Amino acid sequence: MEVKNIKLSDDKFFAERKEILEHWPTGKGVDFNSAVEYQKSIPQEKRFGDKLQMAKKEGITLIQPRAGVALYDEHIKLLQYLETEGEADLLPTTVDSYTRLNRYTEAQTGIEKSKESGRSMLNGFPIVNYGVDICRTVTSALKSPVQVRHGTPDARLLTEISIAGGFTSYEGGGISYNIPYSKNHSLEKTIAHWQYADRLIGLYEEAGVSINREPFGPLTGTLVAPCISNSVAVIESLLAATQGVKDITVGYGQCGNLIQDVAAIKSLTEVTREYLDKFGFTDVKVTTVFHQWMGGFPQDESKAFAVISWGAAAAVLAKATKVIVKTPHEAMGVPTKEANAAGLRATKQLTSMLKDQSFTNIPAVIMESDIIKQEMKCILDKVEELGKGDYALGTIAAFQAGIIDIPFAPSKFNAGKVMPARDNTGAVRLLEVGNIPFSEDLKVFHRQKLEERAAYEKRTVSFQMVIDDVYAIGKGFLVGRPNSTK
Amino acid sequence: MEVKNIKLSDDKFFAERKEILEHWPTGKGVDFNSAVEYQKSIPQEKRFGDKLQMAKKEGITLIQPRAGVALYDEHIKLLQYLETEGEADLLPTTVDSYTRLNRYTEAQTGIEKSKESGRSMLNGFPIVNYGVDICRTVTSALKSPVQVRHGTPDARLLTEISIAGGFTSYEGGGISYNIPYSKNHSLEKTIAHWQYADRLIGLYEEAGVSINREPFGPLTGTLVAPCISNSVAVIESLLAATQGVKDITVGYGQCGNLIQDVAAIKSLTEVTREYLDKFGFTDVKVTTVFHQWMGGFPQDESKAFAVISWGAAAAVLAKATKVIVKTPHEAMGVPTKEANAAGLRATKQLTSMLKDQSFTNIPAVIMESDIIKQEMKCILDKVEELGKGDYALGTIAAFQAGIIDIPFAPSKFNAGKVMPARDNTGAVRLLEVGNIPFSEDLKVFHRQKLEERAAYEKRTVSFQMVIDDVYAIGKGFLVGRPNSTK
Amino acid sequence: MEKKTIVTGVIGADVHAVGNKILAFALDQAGFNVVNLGVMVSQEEFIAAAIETNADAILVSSLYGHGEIDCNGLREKCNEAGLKDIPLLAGGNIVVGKQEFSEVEKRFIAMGFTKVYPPGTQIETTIADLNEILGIK
Amino acid sequence: MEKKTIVTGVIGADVHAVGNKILAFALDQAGFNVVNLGVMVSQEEFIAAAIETNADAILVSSLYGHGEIDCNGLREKCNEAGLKDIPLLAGGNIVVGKQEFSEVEKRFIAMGFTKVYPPGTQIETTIADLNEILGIK
Ligand code: B12
Ligand code: B12
Repeated sequence: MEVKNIKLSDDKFFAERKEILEHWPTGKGVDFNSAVEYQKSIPQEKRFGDKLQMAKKEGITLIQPRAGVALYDEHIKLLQYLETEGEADLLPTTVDSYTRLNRYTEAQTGIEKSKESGRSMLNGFPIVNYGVDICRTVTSALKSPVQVRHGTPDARLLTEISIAGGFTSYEGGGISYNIPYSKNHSLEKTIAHWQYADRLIGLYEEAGVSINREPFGPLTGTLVAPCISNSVAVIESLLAATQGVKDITVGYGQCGNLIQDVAAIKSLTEVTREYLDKFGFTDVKVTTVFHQWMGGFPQDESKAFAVISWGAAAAVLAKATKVIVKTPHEAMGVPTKEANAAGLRATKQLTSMLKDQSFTNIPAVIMESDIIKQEMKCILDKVEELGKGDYALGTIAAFQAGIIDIPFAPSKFNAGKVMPARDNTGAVRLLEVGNIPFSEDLKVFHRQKLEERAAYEKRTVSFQMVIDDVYAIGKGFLVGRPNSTK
Repeated sequence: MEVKNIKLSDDKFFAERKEILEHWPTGKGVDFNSAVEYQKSIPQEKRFGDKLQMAKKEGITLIQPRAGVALYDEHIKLLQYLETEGEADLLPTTVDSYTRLNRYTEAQTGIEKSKESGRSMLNGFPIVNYGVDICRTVTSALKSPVQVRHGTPDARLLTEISIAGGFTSYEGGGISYNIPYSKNHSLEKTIAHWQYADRLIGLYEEAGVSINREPFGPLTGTLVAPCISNSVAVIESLLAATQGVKDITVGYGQCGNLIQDVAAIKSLTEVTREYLDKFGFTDVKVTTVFHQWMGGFPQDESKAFAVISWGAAAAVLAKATKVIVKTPHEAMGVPTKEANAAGLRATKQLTSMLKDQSFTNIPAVIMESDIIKQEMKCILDKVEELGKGDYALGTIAAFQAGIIDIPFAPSKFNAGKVMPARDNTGAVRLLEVGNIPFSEDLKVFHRQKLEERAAYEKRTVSFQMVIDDVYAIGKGFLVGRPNSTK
Repeated sequence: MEKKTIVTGVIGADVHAVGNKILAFALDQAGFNVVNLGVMVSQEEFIAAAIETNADAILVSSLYGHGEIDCNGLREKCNEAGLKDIPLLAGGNIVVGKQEFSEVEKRFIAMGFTKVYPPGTQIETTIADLNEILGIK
Repeated sequence: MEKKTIVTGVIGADVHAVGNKILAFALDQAGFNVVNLGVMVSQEEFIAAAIETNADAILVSSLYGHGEIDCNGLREKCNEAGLKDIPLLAGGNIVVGKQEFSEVEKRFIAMGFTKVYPPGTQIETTIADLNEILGIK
């Protein structure tokens, strides 16, 4: 199977579609034309993309939780609660892990067991099992726009049901929902699957319905250097735009050093725009999402509040269009609705309190942003070269060669040679560059930054730093120092 | 009564002392020599000043709560709890409001009523009523250094008992514990009273016992522009140093704009050092304290956590030596020990997580710091001029003339002409300069900053802005915008 | 219509001045004749001012936590001084700590207060209630 | 002394790889012979690996919340496969949501697990327990 970055032909798409809609009985409930009609009936203030554009214009940062439970009436109550008690601006529907792996039979068991036990036995909302009508019941019960958030390598049926079900935004991508979320799916397959999803959304666009699309920015959420996740975001934006997507939100997971975090959002915005324009997609809208720290959280709820708040502050100071919010239960398990709303309210306090402050143009941020841009250029140029101008082919080759390499990813198609570690100020650098094609200057830069830390900690640069850094935030630190220099 | 900024003579001091120790029966328990001996027996790791110096050297920020209850065994338990469960680095003993006004009989009623009702009927710990021995029972039961925090215009007896009781740090000053805390006390009187307190600590210094002294930085805690509180801090440092104090911690209450907050601590440190040196006090040590937002708090506990965390972050990024911590109960009442520890743990997460990041040298901070220094120079020069070189006389004259003027202060000796308001980025500026002797340039600067906001909000600069700003943080904002521009 | 006169102040040894200043300003804006005694006001001062100005209500603030001790006996002293049915309102952070407000309310009503308010009461509520209590529409 | 062999992996449809990588590294450092199956491991794969490597214990991680469903029946399958008394340890975030751990523990012990661990269990604890269970001192 060869996958190229070209718009799917109608023939190819509709042939595939026929098959997809038969994967599970609920597929029969999808009808494109009536779905377009239904989507058109959704008022503007409930459309995800419109609300994002408004926020972008006003320079404010919207807040959005993650949430999903097995039973749909409980799910509605949960989202309503987050809307009223949590003051959420945007709502999610987080899909369960069985659905993400197309294991609809197990998801069905989860639904049944949840009914029996009275508590959710699934870690999310099984959209496919419920089908179009129940999804419409959910999305129409709420005042705010709702987005599907998942982690599904093959999301073709899920996309069909979701958009027909009235969701106005959709997360994922052929790279970002594969490498961090899967072990055995090849990139050829997942990129193709996501071309399908993006083409479907392109068809909605062509029918006058704009659906917001969001590549999953944070990847494994753990010490992912900005240049890596930003490069993936740019590539997925190009792949989506090629299929006709017109509204993209690119994302980044907080690393914790404020300068680097603001610089990451800045470079992400600018380079995504640059590449879309370069390939003629000047009419594609770009907004940004900042994820509060995605790695291991402290167990203590007060400390979790602090991590959440710091993430909220960084998001606003970076002028991200929206921020995805963690909860004080993060280290423990799927949060109760109360804990979820608590994380939201803490975040809301800061998104409104700090909205008039910006750090996007301070010199240190501009410098760091320039470095990230240089790094991204090294990666993206090589991807383009390997693909001979085709970003789908280039990406596949790049992963094979370790040109793109995501730390801690479970996928066997990821090289896993890169090792990240924090420098002496907590910014994430690369201890082991692997095959990422950095220029000599950049390699020296990363090495120097880590030697600086090593000298301060009086130890050599080593894998122990990586381990220490993985635990650090959970233990109350950013840089994982040896006990002697704590 | 005329009060001059000269070291009290032994004659004068000891005559006054005799009288003071008779104000309440527990005064008899104070013996200077045995107190010196007792203080010398306190191990170094429990000495406030030493721990601050260590933190300063390491560039870290220590955390300290406020806490005090009526019954001493409960008070010990409370502080032990904050030490273990709250991870406090430094401990307080907050004194109740009756003691602060020397109403020891009412404090006694409070103790009795607390015993009866089983809950603390006092808003703090009545040090004077308990006397030296019980204070030693308290201070020796703890692993960390303990400081007395109060708000007492005439604290002479309180100081005697506190230091003999084993406290190694002491908050307050003749201005900062008068103007925000009193209605009728004249500055002549309170400056004289605090000369006594400072001289007593000077005597301890001369006997080889160093006690840390901390002027109360935040004053009324509500929109106090940095130049005002910083000027008061410099003056109180000079007054204290004149009496022989050798270890001073100057403070500032967070305003909320990060650049301004970091700049405030920067200018405070530098100008205090400069003035102490100028007057020959080169051997006086200077550290800083940053107070998390001291004005009205949000009712909601999650939102309070956000405000607390933002204060913690600002303190660390400003490299303050310590931070005074609020609690999620702030808007409601004196916190439970659990709420107090929760605020501490949130703060600890960020003081350790962000310790390797600093904002003290970014250009925007340097610019803002230069402005604060210019403003302080205008004020301090005039104080010096009015006092003909004597900062005690100068201060009294300056308050009379409104040269120093503290917003919202209850004292009838405060001019009350100054009105602060936030500019368009949330920095506190002066809407009404009153008689503060700013240069024309500075006046124009403040005016422009507020006009900028007015234009954005499409209304004129007015008192309504002040009111809106007072409520803003409690309502989730920093700048109090009219509804139309929220 | 004639302006109603309100005596306001912060009772006891309490120096929290911010709310008091803003409350007085807002009541004045809302058309009341405000006699603001500021902070650290004794029961006697409240009563003297109410008599002198022929006040229609006394609005007591207490923020610092000693409100329960400080307010105790105010109603009795009002009665003795001939201010028999004068409305007494209390608000702020009137007790020590975060307590179940319904309990606090009971204790204050038992002490003879007409109405008591929890922390964070909006100025609009205060004004609306005053209008009702004083029969202004 | 001979090295003890431990089979580790993340069960079910779970892809949380970070803890697994670090756990495997630490066990190796601590002197165990580690057979790390990575993420998304089925019950069958655990058992096959344990048989093949003659393992002394199986260490099951589950992070994503479906641990209870995924672990159900593992002991029975071990018994059938001839791994009668092999120690079965489970840890991570093994159930959905923040639950009273003692309840969770009961359910897992009832399912035949030797030991279960709450979220945030330190590597040192894991190693110490393994040493005890396997009679290493
Ligand atoms: C990073 C992360 C992710 C990354 C994972 C990237 C990757 N491929 O590795 C991404 C973003 C992809 C992700 C996805 C999901 N995640 Co996730 N994730 C986390 C997070 C934040 C950190 C996990 C981590 O790496 N910790 C650091 C490592 C070092 O610690 P650890 O994994 O806990 O492992 C240590 C210990 O647990 C212990 N241990 C582990 N196993 C065992 C076994 C034994 C026997 C013993 C003794 C000890 C032990 O030792 C390990 C090493 O020290 C946690 C929350 C947290 N902990 O803060 C949530 C969390 C685990 N995720 C969760 C969920 C629900 C999901 C998703 C379903 C939904 C979503 N949020 O998108 C998907 C699931 C996908 C799937 N099919 O598995 C939930 C699980 C809920 C529950 N159990 O109730 C958590 C708890 C967050 C939450 N509170 O909701 N996640
Ligand atoms: C600023 C402040 C200070 C400043 C005051 C400066 C000054 N002179 O004004 C300083 C730092 C000096 C200070 C000192 C103290 N404070 Co103080 N302070 C505050 C704080 C943070 C804000 C108060 C404020 O200005 N709010 C803004 C204004 C606009 O709101 P307000 O005062 O609540 O008033 C409004 C409403 O309550 C209502 N209202 C008020 N009165 C009435 C009456 C009626 C009838 C009605 C209907 C409504 C009403 O309308 C007002 C206008 O909107 C509060 C906590 C909070 N609220 O966040 C603590 C707080 C009031 N302080 C407290 C304490 C304990 C003290 C001290 C004893 C100890 C200390 N922390 O140092 C001293 C007391 C000194 C003394 N003798 O009074 C406690 C009281 C505890 C309790 N009741 O259980 C509080 C609640 C903090 C806490 N949680 O511990 N404080």
